[in-house]
Amino acid sequence: MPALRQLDPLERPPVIGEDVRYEDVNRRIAGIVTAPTSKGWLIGFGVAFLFVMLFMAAVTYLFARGIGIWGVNVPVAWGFAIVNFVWWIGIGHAGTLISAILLLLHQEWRTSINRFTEAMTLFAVACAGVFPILHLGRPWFFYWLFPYPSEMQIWPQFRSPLMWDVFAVSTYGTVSLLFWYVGLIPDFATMRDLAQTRGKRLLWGVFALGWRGSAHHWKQYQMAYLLLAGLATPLVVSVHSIVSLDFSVGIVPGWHSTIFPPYFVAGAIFSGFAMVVTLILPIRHFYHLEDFITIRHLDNMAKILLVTGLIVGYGYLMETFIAWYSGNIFERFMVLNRIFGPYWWVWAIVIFCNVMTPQIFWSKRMRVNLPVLFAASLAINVGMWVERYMIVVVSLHRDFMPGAWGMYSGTFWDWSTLLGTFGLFLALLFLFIRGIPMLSMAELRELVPSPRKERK
Amino acid sequence: MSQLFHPASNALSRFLIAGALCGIAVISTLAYAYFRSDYFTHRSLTQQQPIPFSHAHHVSGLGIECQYCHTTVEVSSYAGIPNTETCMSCHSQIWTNAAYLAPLRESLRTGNRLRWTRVNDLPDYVFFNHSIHIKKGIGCESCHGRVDKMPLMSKGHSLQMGWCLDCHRDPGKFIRPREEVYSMGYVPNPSQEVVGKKLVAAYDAKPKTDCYTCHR
Amino acid sequence: MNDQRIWGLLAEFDSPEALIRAAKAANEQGYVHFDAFSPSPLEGLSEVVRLRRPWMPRIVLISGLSGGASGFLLQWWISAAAYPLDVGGRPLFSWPAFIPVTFELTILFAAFGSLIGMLMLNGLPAPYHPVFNVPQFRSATTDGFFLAIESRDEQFRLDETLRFLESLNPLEINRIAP
Amino acid sequence: MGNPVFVQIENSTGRQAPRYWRTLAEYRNKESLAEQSSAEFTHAIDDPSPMQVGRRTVLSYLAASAGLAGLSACTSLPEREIVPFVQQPEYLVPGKPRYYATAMQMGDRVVGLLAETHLGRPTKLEGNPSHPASLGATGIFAQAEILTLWDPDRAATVRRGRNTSTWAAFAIEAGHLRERMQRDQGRGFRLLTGAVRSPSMLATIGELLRQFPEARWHTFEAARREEPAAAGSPSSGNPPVPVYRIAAADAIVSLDADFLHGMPGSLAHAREFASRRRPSAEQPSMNRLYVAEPTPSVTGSCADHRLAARCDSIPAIAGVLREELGLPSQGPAASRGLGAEAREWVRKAAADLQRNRGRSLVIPGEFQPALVHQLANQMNAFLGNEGSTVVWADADTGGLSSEPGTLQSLVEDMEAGAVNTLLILDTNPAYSAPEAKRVAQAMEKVALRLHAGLYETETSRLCHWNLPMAHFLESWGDLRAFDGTCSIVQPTIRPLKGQKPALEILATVLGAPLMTDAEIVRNHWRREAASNRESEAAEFDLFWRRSLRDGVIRRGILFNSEVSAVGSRAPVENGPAVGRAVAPPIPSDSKIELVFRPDPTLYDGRYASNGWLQELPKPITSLTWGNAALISAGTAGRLGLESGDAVEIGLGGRSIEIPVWIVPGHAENSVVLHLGNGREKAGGGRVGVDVNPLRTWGAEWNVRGATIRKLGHQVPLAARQHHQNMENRDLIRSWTLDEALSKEKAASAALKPELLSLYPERPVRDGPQWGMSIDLSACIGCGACTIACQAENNISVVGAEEVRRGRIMHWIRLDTYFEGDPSAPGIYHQPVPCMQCENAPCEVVCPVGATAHSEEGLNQMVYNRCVGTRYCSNNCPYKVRRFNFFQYADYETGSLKGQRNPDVSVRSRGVMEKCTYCVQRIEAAKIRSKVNDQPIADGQIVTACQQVCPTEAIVFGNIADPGSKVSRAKSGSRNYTLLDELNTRPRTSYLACVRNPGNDLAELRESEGGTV
Repeated sequence: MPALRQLDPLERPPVIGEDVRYEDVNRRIAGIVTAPTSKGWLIGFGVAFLFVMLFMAAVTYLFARGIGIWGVNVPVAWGFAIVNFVWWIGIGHAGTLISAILLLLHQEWRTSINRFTEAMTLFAVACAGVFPILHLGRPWFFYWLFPYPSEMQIWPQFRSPLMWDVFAVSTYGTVSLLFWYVGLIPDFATMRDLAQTRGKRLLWGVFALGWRGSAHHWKQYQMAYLLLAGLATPLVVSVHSIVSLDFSVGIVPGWHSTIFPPYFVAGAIFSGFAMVVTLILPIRHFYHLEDFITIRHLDNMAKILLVTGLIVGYGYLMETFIAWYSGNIFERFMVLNRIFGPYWWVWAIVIFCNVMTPQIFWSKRMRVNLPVLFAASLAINVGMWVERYMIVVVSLHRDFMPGAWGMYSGTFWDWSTLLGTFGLFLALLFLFIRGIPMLSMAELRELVPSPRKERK
Repeated sequence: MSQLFHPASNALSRFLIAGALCGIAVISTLAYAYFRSDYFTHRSLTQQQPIPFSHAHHVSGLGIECQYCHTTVEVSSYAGIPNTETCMSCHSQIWTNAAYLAPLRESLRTGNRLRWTRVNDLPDYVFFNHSIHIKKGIGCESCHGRVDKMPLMSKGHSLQMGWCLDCHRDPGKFIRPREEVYSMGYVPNPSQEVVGKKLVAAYDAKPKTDCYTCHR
Repeated sequence: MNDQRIWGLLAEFDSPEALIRAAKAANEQGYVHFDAFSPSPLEGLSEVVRLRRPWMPRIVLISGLSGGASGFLLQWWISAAAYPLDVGGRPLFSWPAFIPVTFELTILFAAFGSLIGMLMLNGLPAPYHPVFNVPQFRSATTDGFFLAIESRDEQFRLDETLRFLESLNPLEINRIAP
Repeated sequence: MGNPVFVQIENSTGRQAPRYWRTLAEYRNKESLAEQSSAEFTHAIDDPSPMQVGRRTVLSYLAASAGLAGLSACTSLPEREIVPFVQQPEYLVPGKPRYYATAMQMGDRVVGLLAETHLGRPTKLEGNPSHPASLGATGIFAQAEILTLWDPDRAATVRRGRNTSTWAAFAIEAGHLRERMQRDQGRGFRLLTGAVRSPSMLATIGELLRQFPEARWHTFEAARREEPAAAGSPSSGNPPVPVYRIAAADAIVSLDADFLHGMPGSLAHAREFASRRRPSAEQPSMNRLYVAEPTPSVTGSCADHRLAARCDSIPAIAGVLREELGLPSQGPAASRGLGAEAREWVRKAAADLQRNRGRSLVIPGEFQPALVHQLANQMNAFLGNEGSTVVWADADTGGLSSEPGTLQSLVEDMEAGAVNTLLILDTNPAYSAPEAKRVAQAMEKVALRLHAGLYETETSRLCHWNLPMAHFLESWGDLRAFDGTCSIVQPTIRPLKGQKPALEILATVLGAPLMTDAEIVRNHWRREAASNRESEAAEFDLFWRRSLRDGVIRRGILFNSEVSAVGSRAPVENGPAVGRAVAPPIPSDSKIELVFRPDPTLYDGRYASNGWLQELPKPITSLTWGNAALISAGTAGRLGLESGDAVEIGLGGRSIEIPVWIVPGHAENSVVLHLGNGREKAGGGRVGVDVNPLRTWGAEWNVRGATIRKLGHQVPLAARQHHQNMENRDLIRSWTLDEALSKEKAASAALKPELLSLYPERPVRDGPQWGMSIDLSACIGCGACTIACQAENNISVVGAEEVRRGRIMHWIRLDTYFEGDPSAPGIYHQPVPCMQCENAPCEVVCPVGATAHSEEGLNQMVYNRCVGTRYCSNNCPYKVRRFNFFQYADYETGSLKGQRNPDVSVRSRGVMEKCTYCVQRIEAAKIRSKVNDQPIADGQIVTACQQVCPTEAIVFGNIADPGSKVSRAKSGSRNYTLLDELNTRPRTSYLACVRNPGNDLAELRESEGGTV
């Protein structure tokens, strides 16, 4: 209806297909859940599950033998585990960003992807969350990181950024979950009322909490949702800032830098959106959601990739400049060592993937060219992982005392743990797609022309 | 009839939520209590011993001084467990053929050592030193409890870190005159506050709560 | 029939606009205990439906503040009071280091506040509700637009209210069993 | 590419650090840093497969080197026992260590020791301060002996052939043997021992030879060159032994002599040497050291003027030096043949020697031929050093008329079939002798072969009888030190598995199977006493008890003529006799020479199954677990070799495969190979490469004309330190003497930047504040501190694979850096323990408070609280924290539990650990002082590293007391802290290293004019 048209006066591709009717929303989105399981889904889930098994094997061996099975050593006492942690957390940022910040900014194009990206956030945070525990030398004492009244009368040490991490990540996980669930309540109600068998209706009904869609409900609901968005916005910024403090609080050259918080947050959004693109393109294709996830979305996401990519590039630039400007020989050596040292290839990959790749998005043709977009998003995902590798490993392997320098490389078990979390992530994603409406029907209804029932 | 749930389900659902919250509280309280319970710390739990040795009898009954058997308590980290000969110095005269002393005589004859079960045991990463505690006026009783009332030996206190800290933070509450260190059931006079303050100053008892004080 | 034995009347309309018009009308008629149901929030309904004052912001604010306060105090107590340890020559009460956790706890508590607030103010969870007695109501979460007038409203007279509702030409009207 | 940027960096460093080159690879091709890096990349750890993680090959070493009772804070309380004595020795107080004076021998070296025992378990060895060869210090070997004692791989059972037997059975066998020998006067009976420094052992052997006149005694020390002993002495049977008084020398010239580390008395040498290396306003003088040697040794690394010279050119250099000093000699002036730098070095050395007549010293290397020793003796005599810097002690012959035979003669006799019985006492020729195979084959010809030793070895495999020998800590004995001082060796524990001491085994052969070693030794000294003035029992008991207590036999109580008669009989007269010999010709440098030396940590291989020594980084190269062929950068460049490249070294048809290691300051065309590696029959199996196949009689120590062929694959070597360049960082300050003195005058506090902190300063605490000072001018880089720390603090051995991955556990590491021209670099050592920073970065980042500060300024590490985030290690700028990546400590192997220090927790998997300033010693001392109401005196608390250090480079104490040694050390201008710009405020500080290159040529000329 006209109200909608006014939303974007410029001639941009619409945020939702022209000919989508009100009832299509139910039919096509709820349909995905109610339809019988497809062979494609089974195969996809099966493959993901195999990697989950690999993950389980790696973790079991890890607990049995100790983290010595990884490549970590002294001086490089942090390796894949922390790299993966930071990378996954970063990916976990796009979801809340899209749901919360874009909501506050009235970017209505977020509507058709927010549910999906929130789910992605949750699963990414879940994958990230395992690493702080896995990487402990004595994981069975992980609970010592929580302030509980122990009979030893000894407590955690709150000056440590790792403690901040514990709270930041757990808070982020919890709030994202709440946010996601609140958003789901009306759709659960829809599913409850669409469901055929009584069993299904009961199941959905439990989650729907008896949602009736009354005006009162909607009023309070929108208020709560808005407040949650308002809370999630500073949260999402704070979380990766705090993760970055793990490094910038340390004195290691290449860590000890004030630019880290903004630069990490940008990096997080960067990798997060890259992951969204990577996932949404195939799903959009297989589940024929072109009408709901339109070229407009992809175009916008490509732009965000470009912007955040530029910010990240600026981060690299400043690091280098400050290293030279500070006159600190350790900082200078760190930069030179990154570029020309034994790990020069890491630096090269980072620059290519994170700085050069997004530049192609200056061109609109590239932004809307799906294969290019997909390839670029993959490159950025890799690039951001390698960037964290650069920050963690390349900074540590040559710090202050040459006599203690060393080299690092991941082992078979490092890699299997990383791949394992991919499996975990995808498996959860498959289950989500299959079991829960992956787009917010309640919100989509606001975007389509309202119906007019025939009188009988 | 298109109602999915029974009218009672409203009340039920809210009850369940409330219940879950209470459950968490209850469980954590129980855990807190458990790890401080005698059941967990083995406090006042008697162990199977080769000989049913009674401190009650030897200390309050016969009035034998602690150091008579625990000879090195003033000079070493270990208080010292009496060797077979020490026991035999009396038991070659009295109770010479008491059945339950057979293992003792056996030990002297064969030279095989007696194997007691530890009652007051600290983890290997805790380095406790008896001599300094004695020197600073901490009575046996303060850690080992009323040994003179123990027919069979058992832990007098939990010996948990928190318990140690109670004294290391404020020795005044427990310190006693050196001549009273070995006595059981010592009553401060006039009052522990007064005596404690005086003795802490007199003995220069400034225990540390540094980690290295006990862990090395 | 006796109007005590019904919970209210439920009228279904063919479009959001119709529902909004109906709600307005009911409002002008002076009905208080009526409610409109729609699959998605409708602009214009909220001001028609009289709401109690919005408590939500206050709940969230209070829970947030309490979270922050408790977090900060906890850290102060642990670091400066419970077991003061000299850590790297930093002051026992090094408050700048305590800010992140304080902030996170503020957000956490506030978030819980908003969820619990929303549920409480909406009287959820309420798996059972009289309106569910009307089979057609199932479409209220997909594509149906309903107006319900409760019998407890002192203006509620079965025949009048029925007539009033028909005047808004709904698709159909149902009695809601209590 | 990046080059210009890099140059800018090098110029733009704030401090006036000398210009350092980076890795050798870079030095050669500065053009591309990328290449340099890739060269370095070859050292990278490649992904180990899960199976490699198992480290099976080294498990048995781990066994010999790990720990007890874990930290896995168990929530369910375990049930444990108390086992009191039946009758308690009244002196034995549980919880208090006892110390016994004793002594050990290794080759020709004898060191007096104090053995620390807990409840009768020897747990640690310290030097005996009143012993002239120790002065309170020990070397790495003495520290490692404690592990050897408890090594589960030690020989435990009497074996006859393959089957186990008993001592009784052996006694019977010995009886038969003796009967036969009585019949034939012992014809064909041969005794083969190592160097014998024990008077009572000599006496026993003498007794044997007296009873069986036809029997013969041979000695074999794998790591001893035979002739020099006789050098420069009259041809008569008992040559005197030179004793050097290093402290008295202002100018020292070492002709390939590692006198600070690798010689009898080297501990004393090091102490005296260091005493002249600490210039200050009060004592502005300093000695000057000239060293000519093929590869940097510990001594060479301390030289003020070091010449990298092929081993076979040393005689020539000695000749030229002698010539330069102006001693008469016929023949061509040798100097013409020498290279420019060599001539330069010789001229400087000669000038200095001239200037310091009577206060100078020329020391010949023990692996140099007799000629060099003769030349050195002549020079010392000529310079009037006899009696001042070099004195002569009588060699102890135990009254034996004839010298023992050599292994070579024994082999010849065996081949000739002249030997029917061979008794080998703890020496292993079948592995360590040149032409070992020939030795083995010759042994086959012997009818009855008996072997007694600590381990079953390559040699014992060839013997009919294997007799497990007791460790010196398990047996009585006596030993004669380099200067003739004798000590009683007293046992600290009964033989763990019923092994027998060598003395008792010999006694059994002599027909006194019931004679105990205690009786033998005591009787010997009673006889000695009888032969002297006071022989009354009372006198003797007094003497005996005092000797046991002191660990040194006081001269004068017994002897009119002192045992270590610092003889006046200088053998100069025969000097000229040698002098007439034509100065040796200069060898052509073109041919590649092989130089064979005992391994710096495994010696002749006897320590091959000692995990501590295997894992102790070798000086200069920092290699662990195995050896490499050491070559110079130039040679490597010519052959296109990188460190780690496998090569085939061939010599006269024989060849070995071995990786190479490039050593800066190594002589060109010279390959140094270390003995003692690649033993099949040791602990967990073969480690490193056995270089013996290349050695032949007559060419045991160096030989010319080897071939090197690159094999094209890399061998992963386990080096501790991968980067030996300081990168222009102010880590080691090295000054010349003049600089040092001038700075001394102008109090150079200006060097230190003002250190501000955002945080309020700590209130000054009462009570002691611990601190440490390490004098880099005194540190010779021997590595004793590292292994002493390992012994004291129950530090685990991790094995080659883990070292390669950078997981070595040593709490105090030795960084060695090279400076300047790689062919003649400056070499600097820096021991790095925990700095105990006052503003410790590690503490702030620990989430569980497992590391925090103590009131006495210690940076505490609480193992049982650690969850293992390893954040502290990342945040430690000095990288002194060590992590248990696996369960390194061995909880299973029983015998090892005996070795553990009961006052230190044994760390479990997943916890961080680090240097604690030996807090167990601090706390013990504090408690002792409180219980006895005596204050802690300065120097009463010594850390393990401080106690072992031969040069007293490490000082520990209370910095709150301005009078303490450590405070005074820190007050000097040489004092500085590492990375002080980080404002970590370390409690461990360093004293700048002072070198004394001194004389420019001008000054030389005029001084020469004066003397010549």
